[in-house]
Amino acid sequence: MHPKRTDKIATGIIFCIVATVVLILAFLLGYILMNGVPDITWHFLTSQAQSFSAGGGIRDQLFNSLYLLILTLIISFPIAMGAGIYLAEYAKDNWITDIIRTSIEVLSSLPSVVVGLFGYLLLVNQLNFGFSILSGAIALTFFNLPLLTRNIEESLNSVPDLQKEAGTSLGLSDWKTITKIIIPEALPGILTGVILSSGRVFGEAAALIYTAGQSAPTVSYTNWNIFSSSSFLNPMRPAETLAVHIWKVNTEAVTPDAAAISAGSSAVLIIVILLFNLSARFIGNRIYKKMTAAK
Amino acid sequence: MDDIQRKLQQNSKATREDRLGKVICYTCIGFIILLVACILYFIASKGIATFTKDHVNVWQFLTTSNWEPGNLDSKGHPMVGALPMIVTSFSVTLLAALVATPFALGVAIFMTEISAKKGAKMLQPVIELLVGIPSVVYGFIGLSLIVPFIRGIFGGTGFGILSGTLVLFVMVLPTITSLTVDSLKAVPMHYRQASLALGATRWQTIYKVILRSATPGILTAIIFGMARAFGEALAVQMVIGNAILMPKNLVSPASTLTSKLTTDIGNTVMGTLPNDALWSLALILLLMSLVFNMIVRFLGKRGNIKNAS
Amino acid sequence: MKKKNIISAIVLFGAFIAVLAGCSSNSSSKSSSSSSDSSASGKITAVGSTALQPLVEKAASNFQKDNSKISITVQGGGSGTGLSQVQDGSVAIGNSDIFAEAKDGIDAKKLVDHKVAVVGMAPVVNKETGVKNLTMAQLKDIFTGKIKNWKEVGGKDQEITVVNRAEGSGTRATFESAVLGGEKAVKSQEQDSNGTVQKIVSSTPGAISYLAFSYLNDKVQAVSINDVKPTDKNVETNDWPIWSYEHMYTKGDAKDASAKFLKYMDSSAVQKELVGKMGYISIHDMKVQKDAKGNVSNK
Amino acid sequence: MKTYDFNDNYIIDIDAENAIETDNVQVSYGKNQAIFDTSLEFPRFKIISLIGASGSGKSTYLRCLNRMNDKIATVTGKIMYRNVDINDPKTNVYEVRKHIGMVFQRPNPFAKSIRENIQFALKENGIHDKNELEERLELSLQDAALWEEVKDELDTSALALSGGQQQRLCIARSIAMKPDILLLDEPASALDPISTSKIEDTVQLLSKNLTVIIVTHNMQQASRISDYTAFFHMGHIIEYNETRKIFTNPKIKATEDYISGDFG
Repeated sequence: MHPKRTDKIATGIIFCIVATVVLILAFLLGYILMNGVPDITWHFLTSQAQSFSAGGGIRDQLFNSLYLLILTLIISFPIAMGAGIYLAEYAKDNWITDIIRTSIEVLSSLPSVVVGLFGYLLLVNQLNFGFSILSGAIALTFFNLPLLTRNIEESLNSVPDLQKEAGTSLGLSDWKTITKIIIPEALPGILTGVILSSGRVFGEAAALIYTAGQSAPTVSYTNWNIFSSSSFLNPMRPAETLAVHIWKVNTEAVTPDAAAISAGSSAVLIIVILLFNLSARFIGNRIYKKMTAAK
Repeated sequence: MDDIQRKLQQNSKATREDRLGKVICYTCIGFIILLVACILYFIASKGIATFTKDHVNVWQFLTTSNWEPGNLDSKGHPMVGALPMIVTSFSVTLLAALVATPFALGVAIFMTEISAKKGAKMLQPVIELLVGIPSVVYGFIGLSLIVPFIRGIFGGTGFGILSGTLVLFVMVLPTITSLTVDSLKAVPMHYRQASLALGATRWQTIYKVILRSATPGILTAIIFGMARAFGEALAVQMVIGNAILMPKNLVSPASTLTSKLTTDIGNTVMGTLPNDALWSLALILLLMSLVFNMIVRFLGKRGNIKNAS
Repeated sequence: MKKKNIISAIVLFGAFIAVLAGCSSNSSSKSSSSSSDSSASGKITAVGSTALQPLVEKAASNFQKDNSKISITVQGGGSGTGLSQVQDGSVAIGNSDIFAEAKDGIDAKKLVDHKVAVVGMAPVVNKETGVKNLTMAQLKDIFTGKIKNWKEVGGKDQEITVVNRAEGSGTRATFESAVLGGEKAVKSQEQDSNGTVQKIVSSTPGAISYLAFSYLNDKVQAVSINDVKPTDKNVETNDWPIWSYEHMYTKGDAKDASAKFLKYMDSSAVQKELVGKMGYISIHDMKVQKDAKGNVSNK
Repeated sequence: MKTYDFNDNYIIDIDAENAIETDNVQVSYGKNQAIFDTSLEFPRFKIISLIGASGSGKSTYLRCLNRMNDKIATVTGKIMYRNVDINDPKTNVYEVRKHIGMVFQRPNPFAKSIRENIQFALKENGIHDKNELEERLELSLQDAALWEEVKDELDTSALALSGGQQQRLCIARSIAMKPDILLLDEPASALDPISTSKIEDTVQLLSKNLTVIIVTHNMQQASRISDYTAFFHMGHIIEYNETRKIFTNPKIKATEDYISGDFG
């Protein structure tokens, strides 16, 4: 027909689609922020949550979310790294690899509530971790692993084979070549993956209700003894995260200002993710530049 | 001279490093496999109990639509027919993927082919941000905006598959988009140059060359999106209506596997039939995602062969 | 820096495995942490009903101010979870808003019931239906699906949308035993939480459901039954028949720290102050009592 | 297409000290055999070029010499270096590659600074002395004829260099390891004539201290720089002789046809 015309029409359609999506996104973000930002005050961010009187804050929930995220990354990142390296560098193209890939995909498609219950039975009850940050972090690791692994594998694969040959031809071990040459080059891609999965960890509620628990006991932010039950760093204490808090406030809370707390918390969540996103990007670029000495 | 000969025949630091590296990688992958095996075993053993311990007929479980695990029917059999949930879960997931895919493709093409610099820079963070919005928030936005909207247009209560689809559409959009972007980026630059050099228009290049060679990646992206839609519980639960009825149309209240699971699991006692029956739902969920995975693998392999020839 | 990464990765991984291994060997001696002993110290975990959770949480934090050696963890998870956990002995206290006798798979004889509050429930309808009062028979017909339009009970010409509570939940069990008298509810939407039900009823035309008193507000219309208003006073005399207890179960008699805490829950500090604030009715104010089968007698 | 008899070959024995020699080397990718029964000797401190049409197996053969084919193909036969069979799976392959360096067709500098590109592998191999590192950096860059161009920007990214500079950096990176043998796999095929001639100069300079084995498409290049030349055809070594003799007086018809351009 008329390839030129088709080209124009197709481009037009794509622009429309992009515009629609941008509108949806802008609307969603706008909705959340417009509703929530007016409720964010210094007091809201720095005071404890209240069960049945107005004026509670989200200090503990906010900290718990961050702490849980960090702990999850500490557990899942090394494992995902190892698995990603395996898939990118060692895996042969055979049925075993097929099974491995399938199981990773299955892991990623497990409903979060099922993972939560699995974590609950295994970690909370069987291993006696109790409702704790650690249980939550391990449960979240289940989610995080497939996403991270896949992403790391792809980032590693995107580094040209020539680089690997360069390393091995110098008498470096495969391991050195991977860790010192390929991984640094793949770092920006890996970081994007970490950011994406962090976002998911941050917003996850269903898996945490049964693992990290729904209560935020009073903790002391001056107690640095990680083993003390009142320390904010103790990984064995129950911890309600921001997303769980939003869920709880919306479903069962009799708090008079539940709507405001929920809106404010959602906005805070989005803002924190935004900050995290930007800073990770910034740090990632810095590391990349430092490693490659590119200016 | 002798020294070099000796070194050639001995293990060195590099050998040990490699061995260590292999051990680390194999341990990690082994750990993941173990984990998956654990979860599979766990869900399978619990989910099968309904059929082995409580003697529910599998066929009946899958094809009847009466779900009252607490009660017995006139013949004394427990009433556990999961068909409505299965149908609804399938419909919601497929519809959400169906709606989201063109959008995700459009955005991904825009980000990689049309405005690779500016567009990508603008859209990328926003899309990543969307992944981070908790499902609870999606659920509440759905409940306060989408449900009344649907009610306004189609009447009824507004709860149902259509609302669920719309909420899931927004939720899976970032997943599908970002993975599609990855697979489009993976198409080598020289494909594009070659096609354009042959006089093809940009759209022809995108449609005939880039999309074709990225097909397996795009399919994987869709499946990952579907997986998310499949497993999503909290958001869907709020807008789907949670009625264990066969969905008559897109706007009548229905219930998905996950929504039922989430709603009821806390109210049942471990080891009893109502609890086992819920685990059977989880098992179905798992098997369904396995099936999806296999379909994609099959499609992906065919896509690859097509590309090669 | 990369080298450190890898080493730390290995160390962490090892630690993770070690922790897993270590803890799994602990699990055989699990009772130590949950039902701990010695007179005024110990760790109590209370799990179960999400409706009861805020009350117990608040009470626990007040309690710990005077009993710093006792640490109390309160979690949700649902009544079924609470009951099965306490029955297994993995937690000290199981919170439930349903009688243990009424739950399949729970051996109520092994559990000791501590009633800590009473919760009244009222039917609620969307404000636009124009209905403020129903007879018990009408209510029953609505929930069993015999009445389908609000005009049949004196409201607008509007289809009735029934929003039920999750099967097996305490709220639903209470409502059905008081209202349906053994008949089956019509299949309809189900929701688990009070907050969501409140939101759905307030925004869906023609909707009806039921809520705990504490969730009644001006966004939804609470309905009187046979011209009796849903108030605390009417519940105390059983003039308002839809109410239930909030239970805290222990396996066998409560011991030590748990006993002390449960006693505190029954004290006037909790019953007079907190219970009322939560929107519950104090167990002390009840003039009647109800048994597991729903029979009501004077105290 | 003309067919040639693969058994009709002419391979000289060189009466000199050998840097490396192969005995009966065969390479196959799965079921496809790429190299048949190849036995060659490479004398020390000489430049040897491997020529032949695309797909003749010359690159594959070259990669065997420092075991770069380990993961992609099956290599049988003996490869003797310093009286050690380096094709033996027990031989420490990393040590082999330290002594037998390789430069590839396309420049592949690490995404690091110029300095790090050279010094990275040295540090990994246990050289931590600052002075020595700097010395090796300078010497290798000088040998690769790159020093003058980059001495003021050693800490900038190697990726900012031009293609020719990148390739010379890769050569410098290899010779900084002080190898015995340097394998070059069509090192100039992606470069412009000026860069090519710089690399040829470098190679000739290097051969004073090490043995260079170079795969090339470019017959002028082979005749310009190498002492010996081996002609590969369809996985077989057809002729191996002094370069001068091969180009002026080939013994085998196939070689003659290839050199005169009347081939295939």
